[in-house]
Amino acid sequence: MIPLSWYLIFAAALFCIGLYGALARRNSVAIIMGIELMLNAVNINLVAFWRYITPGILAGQVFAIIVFAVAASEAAVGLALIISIYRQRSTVIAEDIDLMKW
Amino acid sequence: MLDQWIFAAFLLPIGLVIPAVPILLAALLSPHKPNSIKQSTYECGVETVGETWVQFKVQYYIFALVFVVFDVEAVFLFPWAAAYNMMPLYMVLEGVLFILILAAGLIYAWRKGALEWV
Amino acid sequence: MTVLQLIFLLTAATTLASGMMVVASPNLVHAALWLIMALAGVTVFFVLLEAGFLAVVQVAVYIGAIAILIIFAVMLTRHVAADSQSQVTRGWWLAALASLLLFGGLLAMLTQIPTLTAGAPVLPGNPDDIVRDLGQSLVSLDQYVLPFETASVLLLAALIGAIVIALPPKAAGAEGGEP
Amino acid sequence: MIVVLTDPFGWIGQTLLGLLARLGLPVATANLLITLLSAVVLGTICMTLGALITWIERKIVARFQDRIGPNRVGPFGLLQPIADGIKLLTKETVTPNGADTVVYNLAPVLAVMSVIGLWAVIPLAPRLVGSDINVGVLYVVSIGAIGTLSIMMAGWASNNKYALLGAFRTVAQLVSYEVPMVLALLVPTLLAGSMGMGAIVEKQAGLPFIVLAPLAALIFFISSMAEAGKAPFDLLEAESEIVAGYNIEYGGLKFGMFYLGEFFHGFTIAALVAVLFLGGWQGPLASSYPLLGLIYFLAKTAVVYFGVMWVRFSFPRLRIDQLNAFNWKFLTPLTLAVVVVTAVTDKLAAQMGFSRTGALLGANALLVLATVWLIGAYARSTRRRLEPVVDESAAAAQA
Repeated sequence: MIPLSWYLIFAAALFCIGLYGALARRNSVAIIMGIELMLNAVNINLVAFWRYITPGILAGQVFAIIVFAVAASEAAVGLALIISIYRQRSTVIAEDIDLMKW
Repeated sequence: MLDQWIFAAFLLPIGLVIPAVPILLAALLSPHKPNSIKQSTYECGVETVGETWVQFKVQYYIFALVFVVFDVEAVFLFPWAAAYNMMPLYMVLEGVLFILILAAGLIYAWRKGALEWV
Repeated sequence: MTVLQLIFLLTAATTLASGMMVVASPNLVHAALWLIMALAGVTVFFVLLEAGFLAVVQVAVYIGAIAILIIFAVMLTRHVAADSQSQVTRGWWLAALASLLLFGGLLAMLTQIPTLTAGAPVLPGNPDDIVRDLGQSLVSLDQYVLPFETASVLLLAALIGAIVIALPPKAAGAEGGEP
Repeated sequence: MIVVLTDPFGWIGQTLLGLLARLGLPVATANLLITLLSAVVLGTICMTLGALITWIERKIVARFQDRIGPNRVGPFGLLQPIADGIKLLTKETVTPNGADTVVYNLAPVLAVMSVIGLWAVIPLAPRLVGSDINVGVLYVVSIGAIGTLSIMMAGWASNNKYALLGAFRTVAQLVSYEVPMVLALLVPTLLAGSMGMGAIVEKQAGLPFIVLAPLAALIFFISSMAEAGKAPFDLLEAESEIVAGYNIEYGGLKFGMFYLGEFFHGFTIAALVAVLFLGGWQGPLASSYPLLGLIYFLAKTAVVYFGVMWVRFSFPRLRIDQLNAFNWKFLTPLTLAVVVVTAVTDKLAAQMGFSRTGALLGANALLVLATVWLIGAYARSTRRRLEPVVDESAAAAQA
């Protein structure tokens, strides 16, 4: 039988890979990919806790579905922003989009 | 429940192998005489101009965007539909409300001209 | 049950390797394809966790919709020259350090807790009931009806917002000539 | 001996299980082996059927066009697919310059897999279904997504602008038509109260769902035809507009695989319509004689497939703006209305004690009338808006 800790450790590793991608990549589309990885890691945790700890209560699955909706909305709006910025400034490098930073 | 998935778990890799075998076989059987004209990009004999990665219009993205939203909506609605038989009327109406809220989004996209192909 | 463990380990290794390629690949289309591979790996975990509904939803929503959206965005914002530039920020080692520290901390914490090594309990009821219960709990007033309707509003807002942002201004009309 | 004739599948399974048990294998391993074997058999049958379908389709299109069709190789040209296969097998495999080799070669394989994979959840006969998972309907949707992905990969990896442009158009089309398809799938789910294909077929014992939801069946049929890229929705290979589409740079057997996958996809959607709306293997005596069930299922599939071919060979190709307008401005709103109306009517009919069939049929009829009236009103308003532009001579010429 697969112990719960395996799922949690796997999810932690996937989350950290995603975190590195979101922090270190310069291209904003790549940053969104990193965020998607992190959201997936979270989903694995939610479903694993549902399966192992509260199989009778569906809160984990409902939460995972809400995460799907949030991930879809986030990707849709985020990528639309990137496309819009690319149209105006023809760059998608996150460091170059610093007009609002200072 | 897990054993119901075994067949699908077998069939999907087999679905990969079945087309891959003839392709590999063809790579072994067929003649191989490459030359630069044969391998050049096919554009009906016209010389290729510019690079392949031309910019595409944003319309493609808009369609994909509307699709994503409706796909996620369907994800919420499928469990609702599966539980339909044991629901009282007001629960059905909650699902209908969910659909109507998104229908408003479709109407907005329509009015905004996002669904036009230009 | 060792077969299941083997499947778990193989899938975990593939998924993590694909995840590494997502953050390491200089070619963004390749990164997106590796992302799809990683998402497919996560699907296998959902199947192993007996959440069949989430597994198919993962493929339909993530691979079928979000990944396509990402590939479209990559193609729409592509610079050939960008591939040869550095793909990581100057402080990438800080990011790597932070990720490694976080992973180390989580690992230390997870291995400390003894109750996590227990196996999964048997699921109550038959699998068809789980999806039905899910559907019913999404719309029953004392459970998740509020998140359910809010999700609809969130999707509506995302749709409207993204269209407003992505749609080019009408007056420009410069894009009409492009393919 | 009677058992062999009435329930051959169960008999084969039992015999194999007995044989393997005599070899000393534990029951679990033997079951696993039988599952693997049946998956291999199903995959091979799918591939063979795909080849056969090219012959059937060529024969029928020939009849539509007053020709004879393939008749040289073998009786009635039956061996034509084999001859084609041998020809494709010996053709030189050309990989274009600058192509992304791995992705380029993976794309046709994935395209075929996305079609074969669908057959895992299709119930072929009573007690004969590969994976009777409780989310079969959504499984169909998600495997279809892999097909979309394979086209994107093919277009991108070819390093050819027309291939990429074709892939973009194709993916935009597939993705658009997936919306009404998925929403139409809600209707059988709702009527059966389950997402499992097996349960949906069981629930159609008395009455197939096409009687309860004719509009949903029609919408599913149309949108899955567009998903399969069949004419009049075959813009993906509009040779007059974009050379050939996403598969320009493919030749030999790799092109053959795309072609085969597309042909077999047409047959698969016919099978899906048969399962979801026509009752699959349901028919007189089917539940006690599984072989009869398989025959019913295949007959229904064949009828729907003939419908697919009929539409295909009769209608001209749509323009891309018409294609998208048809989907987003007609099919999607209509599907949303169908789902809402079906859900509310069925529940109200159950509460007020009306006949379920009558209420749903009436609701569908009302919906059709409303749609026709709306289209008429729209056409009238368009005509009124355009009227000043039309000059007298053109109007006279038209009259």
